[in-house]
Amino acid sequence: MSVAAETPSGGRRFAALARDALPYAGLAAVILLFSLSSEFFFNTRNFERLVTDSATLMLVAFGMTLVILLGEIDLSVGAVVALLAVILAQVMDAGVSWPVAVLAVLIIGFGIGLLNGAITVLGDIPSFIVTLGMMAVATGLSYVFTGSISVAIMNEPFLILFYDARFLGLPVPLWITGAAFTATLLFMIRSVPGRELFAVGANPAAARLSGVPVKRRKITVFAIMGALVAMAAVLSAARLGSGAPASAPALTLDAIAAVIIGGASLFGGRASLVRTLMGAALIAVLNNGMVLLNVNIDAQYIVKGVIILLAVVLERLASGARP
Amino acid sequence: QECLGTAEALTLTPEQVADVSARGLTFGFLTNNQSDDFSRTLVAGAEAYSAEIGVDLVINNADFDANTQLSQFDALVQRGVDGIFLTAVDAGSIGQAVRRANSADIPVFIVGGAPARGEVISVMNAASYQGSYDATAAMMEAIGTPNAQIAILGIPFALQTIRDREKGVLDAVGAAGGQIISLQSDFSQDRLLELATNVIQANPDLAGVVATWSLAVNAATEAVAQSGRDILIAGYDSEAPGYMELHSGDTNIVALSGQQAALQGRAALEGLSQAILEAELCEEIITSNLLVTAENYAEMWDIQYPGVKPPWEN
Amino acid sequence: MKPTRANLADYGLVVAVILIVGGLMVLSPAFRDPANLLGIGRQVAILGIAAAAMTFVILAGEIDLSVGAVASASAVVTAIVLAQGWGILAIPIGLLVGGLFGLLNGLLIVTIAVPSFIATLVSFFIAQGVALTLTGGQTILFDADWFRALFATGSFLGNRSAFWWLVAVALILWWLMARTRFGAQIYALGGDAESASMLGLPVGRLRLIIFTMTGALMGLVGMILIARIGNARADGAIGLEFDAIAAAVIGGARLGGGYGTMPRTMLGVLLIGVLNNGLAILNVDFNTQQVIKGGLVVAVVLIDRWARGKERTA
Amino acid sequence: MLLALSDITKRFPGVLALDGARFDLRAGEVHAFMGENGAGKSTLMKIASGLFAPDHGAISLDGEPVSFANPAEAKLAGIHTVFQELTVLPNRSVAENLLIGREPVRAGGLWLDRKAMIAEAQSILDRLGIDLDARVQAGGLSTGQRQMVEIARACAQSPKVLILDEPTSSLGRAEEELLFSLIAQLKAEEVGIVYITHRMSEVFALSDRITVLRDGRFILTGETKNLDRPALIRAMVGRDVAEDRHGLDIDALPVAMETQGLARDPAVRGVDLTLHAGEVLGVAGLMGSGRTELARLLAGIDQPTGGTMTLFGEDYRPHDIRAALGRGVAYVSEDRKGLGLILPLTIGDNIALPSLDRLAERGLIAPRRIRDFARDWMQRLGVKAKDSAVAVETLSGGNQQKVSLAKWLAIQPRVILLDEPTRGVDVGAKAEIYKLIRQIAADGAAVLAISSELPELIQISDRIAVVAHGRISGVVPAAEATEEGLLDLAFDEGTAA
Ligand SMILES: Nc1ncnc2c1ncn2[C@@H]1O[C@H](COP(=O)(O)OP(=O)(O)OP(=O)(O)O)[C@@H](O)[C@H]1O
Ligand SMILES: Nc1ncnc2c1ncn2[C@@H]1O[C@H](COP(=O)(O)OP(=O)(O)OP(=O)(O)O)[C@@H](O)[C@H]1O
Ligand SMILES: [Mg+2]
Ligand SMILES: [Mg+2]
Repeated sequence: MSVAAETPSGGRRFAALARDALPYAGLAAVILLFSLSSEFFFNTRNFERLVTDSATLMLVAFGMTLVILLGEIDLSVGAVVALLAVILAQVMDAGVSWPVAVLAVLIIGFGIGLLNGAITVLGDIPSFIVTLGMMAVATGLSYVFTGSISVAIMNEPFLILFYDARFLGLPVPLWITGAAFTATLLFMIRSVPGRELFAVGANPAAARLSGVPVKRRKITVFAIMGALVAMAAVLSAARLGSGAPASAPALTLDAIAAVIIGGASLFGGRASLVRTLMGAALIAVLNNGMVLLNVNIDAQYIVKGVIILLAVVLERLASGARP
Repeated sequence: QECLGTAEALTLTPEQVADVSARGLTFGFLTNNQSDDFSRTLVAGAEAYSAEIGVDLVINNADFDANTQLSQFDALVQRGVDGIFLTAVDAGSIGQAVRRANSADIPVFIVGGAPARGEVISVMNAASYQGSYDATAAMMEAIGTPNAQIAILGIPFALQTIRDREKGVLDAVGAAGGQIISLQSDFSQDRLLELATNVIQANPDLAGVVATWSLAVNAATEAVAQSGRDILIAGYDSEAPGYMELHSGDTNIVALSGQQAALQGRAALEGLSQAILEAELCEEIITSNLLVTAENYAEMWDIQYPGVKPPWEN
Repeated sequence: MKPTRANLADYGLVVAVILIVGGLMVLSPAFRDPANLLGIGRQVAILGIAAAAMTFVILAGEIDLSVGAVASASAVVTAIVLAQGWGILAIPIGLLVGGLFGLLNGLLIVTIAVPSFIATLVSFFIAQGVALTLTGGQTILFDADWFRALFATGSFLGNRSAFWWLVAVALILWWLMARTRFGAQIYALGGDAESASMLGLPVGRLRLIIFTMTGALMGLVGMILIARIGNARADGAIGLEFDAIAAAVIGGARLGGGYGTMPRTMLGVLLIGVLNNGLAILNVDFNTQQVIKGGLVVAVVLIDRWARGKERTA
Repeated sequence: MLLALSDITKRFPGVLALDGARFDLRAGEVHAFMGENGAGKSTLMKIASGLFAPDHGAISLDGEPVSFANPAEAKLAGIHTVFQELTVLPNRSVAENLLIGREPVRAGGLWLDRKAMIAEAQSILDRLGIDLDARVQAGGLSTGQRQMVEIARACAQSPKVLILDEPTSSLGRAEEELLFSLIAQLKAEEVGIVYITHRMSEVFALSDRITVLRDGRFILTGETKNLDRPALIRAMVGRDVAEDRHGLDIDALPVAMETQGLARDPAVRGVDLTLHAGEVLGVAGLMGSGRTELARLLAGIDQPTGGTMTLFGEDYRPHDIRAALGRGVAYVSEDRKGLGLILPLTIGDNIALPSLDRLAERGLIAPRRIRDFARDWMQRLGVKAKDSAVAVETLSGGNQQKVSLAKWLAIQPRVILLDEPTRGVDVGAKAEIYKLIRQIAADGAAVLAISSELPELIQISDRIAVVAHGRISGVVPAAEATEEGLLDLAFDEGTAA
């Protein structure tokens, strides 16, 4: 059982550090594989592009880590990213300045997350259903709002700032991802509500008896998820240069998979942000590597399945879990 | 003629082919999905021709995800291919990447509409509007009565071609004095079958169904057959199941509009090659559609699927 | 303390479904046509069988993301076998393909302790790859009227065979779940896997059986799928897993295991089927349908939850 | 020899749980198995039950060497076990729990015979004298009731070897009696019984022989009649443990909590109780008498349907547990696995959970603070574990109980409600916990301690209140209390109406 190692705890230092590093094993193996097979893969420009391109996935996966840690799920993220990008594009199209538009989208995203959380918690129904409903509603609305035509974003400063611009030599999306990662990590293991999440996910009844405001924590997490999704929508819109209703159907499953590949339990109480980062990186590297390697498009699925399996098995073996 | 404006005009001369071969080019080829006949025929056409002219292809599909397609596009730019051809998931959402290709001097040739920004060498489109207009008009004529009730079965997708097809249907129905009583759409063939069945069931006076994409054609055909009613069908996309229907001699399909995917696949490589040889392409290149009916289906198959054995010969 | 017995409040879901059906009946004469109501029965056959199998999986505390892809792969293989003219052999082969994928899931989960989410995600990719490789993205046609009649189109006791397959599967799975030792063990496993193994239940074998059975049932789903429409495609049943999980969860199955019943899952299936059918008949457009369906499903589950009242949780 | 385990070694990551341990069992004997928390008793018996494979060593049954790949095989061989961790399935009825794996069937096994199942289960319950409806969901049972279900399940399968791992840890006196007569009956049928317990009185009343384990090593096996209490304790703990009684002058102490007519239907039906700061008020009662329900009302977990409460003279009406915590009232649940602890989390996280707010500095918590904090409390309660980063689920039962206590003591409550505070704790540790409870009281906290172990109540309390049928049937100064007197009150019929 590597459960203990997953949770933040007091007394561990080097051994724990080493164990935290082990999930890199699967990712490292894949990177090595690609580097050996394609001359185009292993270089800074490709990695930089990879990081920038996977920022959306990363942000959503960070939020998903918190949600899954609680034993909940959010199936609406892909649809909400698309809807928010559409709104962002339309608002800017209507002449609103980009800071206001971005702020508005962040607030709406936060509100959607809050709504998901509130219905789940106050209605006491599974988040699976609530967010499935939200997914359908958001998808429907993004098509209805646009009449199925993607809305181009012509605001160059916005596009540059959230995609091309650099700060201290690194691309802005990387800074945003890094900031979100640090903030989420701090929240998860250094803040009171964050640490309480582990208890809420593993045993909500016991957490409640320990004085944890379980409902409030759950709603908070969904709201944080909403904000991260909104930030992801901003980056996605800047990257695509448009608000498109079909922009991110694969995002939801990819984000959940990243978290689970990172060793989290779908049923709550166990998740690690560092490992989620690895899981998301694995997915991003896989998608990128397959293009560069020119893997046959039909075989790509099989290769992807087998590599995910190998990475997971390798990681489980390395971290000393059951066979 | 200032620019090359048709698929035929793109044809490479033997000298040009030799020139292209000598350069050892690699082209990236991105489809918006890989499970439909159109994409596969397009790819097959391109693959066959790439062997002829000696260029390498890197092929990928986006499973209808605009973000994924953008990543794939960027990976191709990163790989330094000599040209990129894509059937866009959403033309409006690829412009950023097109700009990056522009600055890397990689020519881009696109199906599905001009991107919002960046320069492409040309936009290739099938004659969506005209094709669906023609097929629908043929059906309206076969129905023959005014005020005929028509249902549309479509795909809820944000592609320019889909909107053009629907417009073609509306105009043709309007011109013949018919009325559209239902417009339903879905992505799945099984759901489309359900929708078609429900629509037929709910409308006793339904005279015709226009299916605006391949799976809708299959679904409409099957639903009409199961209902046993005399409802006529026009369709956009003629694929093996539609051809088999026409071949059976007992069908409600009046006409199908066939896109020339294999031709487009070939034209894609020719267009990119022409651009590399510094020829000027017109802003839009339209490939004409085939109007496939019970009379001409055998000839049409050979045009639409060159070198592929017709299904009725199996 | 009183024994747990079904009381009126347990019927919140029934009431909600009845309200929706009633509303649609008032709104649309075509909906209340008996022929249409019967039609809903067969339209939900595929979803119903997948949801029934998924209920078992969820009950055992697991999840299966591969069902859609596995059903598609079996469908493709079956169609190819039929097209080869191997006749009746197609049926065992189709079931076998599904069963093998199910077995693969089970083995990954039981022998190398991969969480079922990952194991079935892996088979999802593999099954999809297999289906695409086998079809090359083309639609596979076959000609076997007996097969189509047997699995979907044949009439029997006033409804089509597809509906009767659903009835048969739902009854058998209900029996397995509620009336056999095997079912009791699955409830135990899902209630507390650790206790179940301390009690000496063959936990590994139970998981293997569940996943293999689900796989084989997806073989059946694949056959019904192609029998309904008469062709097979690599993406025939993609996405089925989410609808199936949704139907089971709407019916009250708890992700995490231990809770769920077949009749309530069937109510969930019925709800989805009725909404799909009714909204199409009312000619609500696809995107608005999404919005309405999303909202209604949440509302129905809220009503159901509210009717059942607060359970004592701590 | 019916069952013999010899030279058994078992290692868990970082722990040598068993180190050449041995144990033998004769047919028709009750063999008490003793040892401190974490000595390895449960582990050894899990090996005998086929749940764990030993790293080394041999098992023989009826003189034949055997090895069990899983619990099913052990059961088939006739070894049935009531595990320390309850394995009652919450989502199933009592009947389904009792008959799991051998449900009555009709039609050649094709059809579960539900009627027969309920009838059979009910008859098992009735035969064993357990007052339970076989149709209710097990999730709603109290811990004691679950334990009875567990015992009934094992006994009903005509075992050859019956292993009982702390079967009475949440049983009241009446159920205990029931179990004892059951054991006598099985003994007469030549069943060999392994009996693990931390209750001394039971050992001497019940067992024929005693085996003691310490730190995974065999210490002794002897006839019970040749051993006495101090000797046994010394063998287990390696030193002597004192026992004493208390009795403060209540009138001199300030009133901490007072209830009047406190009720919540149907379990609590009008409780008048006064709890003083500085005293330990024991609460006795039969299983299901409403003690836990009462404590939950005081802790703000459930809402009363009637009556009033005051806390240090002020109106006290907590609308939820956080409100109660905010006013310094803490509750230690009897259901360690379900409500007390978060098993997959570490010791540190468990202990710190209710204290996180206090440990935070400007909203952030340093992991080191949690570590130090947890280490301190682990030391105070003598939690045996490598460090605070160990997952609680890998601890022995007694050590888990200590963690669950530490977690609540750590918030330094003004009123602490202890529900079975020494469930599954060994004698040595018990004595330490008693000392600790007395210490908290001496430091001024008001302690209310529910326990089903009457000697324990007599030893730790200043006064003992007895609950019967949801009411207080009497309050006795501990100095004057006798087990018989308390039982009389517990059975009091006057409160039943
Ligand atoms: N699954 C496990 N993983 C790791 N360590 C374990 C596991 N089970 C038991 N241990 C360790 O083995 C040792 C023996 O534990 P065991 O449960 O056998 O003690 P016990 O004698 O039954 O104690 P108690 O009286 O408290 O029940 C303890 O140190 C415990 O922490
Ligand atoms: N979690 C629960 N859910 C439902 N009913 C419960 C629960 N806990 C206790 N009860 C019921 O409430 C009644 C009073 O039980 P309670 O646990 O308060 O008694 P107790 O005197 O503490 O006995 P015990 O020794 O079993 O804890 C019993 O009938 C019991 O079955
Ligand atoms: Mg033990
Ligand atoms: Mg109690």
